[in-house]
Amino acid sequence: MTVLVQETAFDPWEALASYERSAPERFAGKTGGAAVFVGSMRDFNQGQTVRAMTLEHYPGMTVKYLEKVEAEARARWPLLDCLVIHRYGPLQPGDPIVLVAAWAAHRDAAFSACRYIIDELKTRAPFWKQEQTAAGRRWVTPEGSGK
Amino acid sequence: MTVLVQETAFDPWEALASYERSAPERFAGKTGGAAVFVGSMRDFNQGQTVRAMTLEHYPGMTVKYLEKVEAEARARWPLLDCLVIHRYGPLQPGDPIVLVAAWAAHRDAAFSACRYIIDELKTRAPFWKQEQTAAGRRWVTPEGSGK
Amino acid sequence: MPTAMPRVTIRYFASLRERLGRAEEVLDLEGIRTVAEVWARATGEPLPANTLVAVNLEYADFSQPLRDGDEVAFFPPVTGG
Amino acid sequence: MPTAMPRVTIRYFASLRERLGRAEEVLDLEGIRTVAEVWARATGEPLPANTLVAVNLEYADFSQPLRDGDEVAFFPPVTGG
Repeated sequence: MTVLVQETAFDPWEALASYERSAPERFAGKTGGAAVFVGSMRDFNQGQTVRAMTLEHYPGMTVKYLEKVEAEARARWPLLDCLVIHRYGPLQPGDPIVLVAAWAAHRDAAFSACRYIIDELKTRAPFWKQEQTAAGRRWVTPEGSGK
Repeated sequence: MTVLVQETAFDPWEALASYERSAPERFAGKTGGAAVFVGSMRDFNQGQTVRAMTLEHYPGMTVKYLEKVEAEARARWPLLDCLVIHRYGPLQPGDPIVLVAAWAAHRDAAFSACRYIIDELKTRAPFWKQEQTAAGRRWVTPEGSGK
Repeated sequence: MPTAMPRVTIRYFASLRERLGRAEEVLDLEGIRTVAEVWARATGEPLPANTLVAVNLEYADFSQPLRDGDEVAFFPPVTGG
Repeated sequence: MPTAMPRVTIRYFASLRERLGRAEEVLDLEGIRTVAEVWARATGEPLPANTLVAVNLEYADFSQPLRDGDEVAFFPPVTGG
């Protein structure tokens, strides 16, 4: 169970491959299903072209909050493992922002846990997006960045 | 939108990376979310150790059926792309069996489409698992292989 | 010159294929019309519960009428994924 | 010797930080006790709708009483992920 909040860019598929390789005994033969969500930066939002983005966060609280959500997911569904990665700082269009992965013996647990973690993260984890458009900088509001 | 039904083993994360690389203009900047499910072969099922598995399918109908499900998903949710890969033939514990990926501008569409495709695949796509255990070969029943 | 007898190809999969001991056969449609009648004539057995059928690679009903050249497939509940 | 005045550290994030023009300050708890009172004393402003608050890195209510050394953070609705 790993939570990473980092300024460094990451490749989601390489991160998943390397996480599975790091502890093959946790996965091989036991995992019936892995559910993954990758959220990336779009070059448009609320009808405007977005050139760049800065993600502010509350250092200390973000990791603590994501670990709490992950523990809640583990309590609700039988999971083999979870991985959560979230960027902060400057981002370019196309950059992966967040990765949530849940491994389980059965697919329903993997799917439900992955969805639970990303939904809680989106509505409660202390991150704030500021977009750079032709009209200047603007803070993203939950209505526009949500589903 | 790609459906592959193949005997060859595949690495799901490498398949996703290479699929995204193959058509970067479809993804970069437009994708807000990618939802992925990877189903793998477990080394146990219904209380017994499983040594190996053979996946029988109905050639011709499997691809046709999966393309129909993918078209239904595209009609129901605004998707940028989908990728479905399914193995058949002999499998070893730990082998990925199925990959379903859905890319969309928004996470709800990606998640819902991914879940819809794997659920329809599990309940209607003409594949049949036969397991090899210490007690011999047995056909898997939907109750045991389901969720 | 008499016209050729209409025929269908029948395919069986997985446990059904193993139990019947054959994967494929060709059946004359003489005096029969529907999927259910094809099953009865070809196997002489009652239909196992939950058996699924596809005609020309698409799911079908047992009441579906068949035509010359159709491919009818019978199989148990699926377990892929 | 008088005991030191109990104090809290206040942090502001994102649009709230920009609007108030500061990221962090320290406030004496003299005559005030709750999160809501800290906001009022520190900013002199009405609370913007939907403002969230965390005490010591955990979500809290505006009625929560504070103690010496607590860290109180005010921020707008989150937009991560």
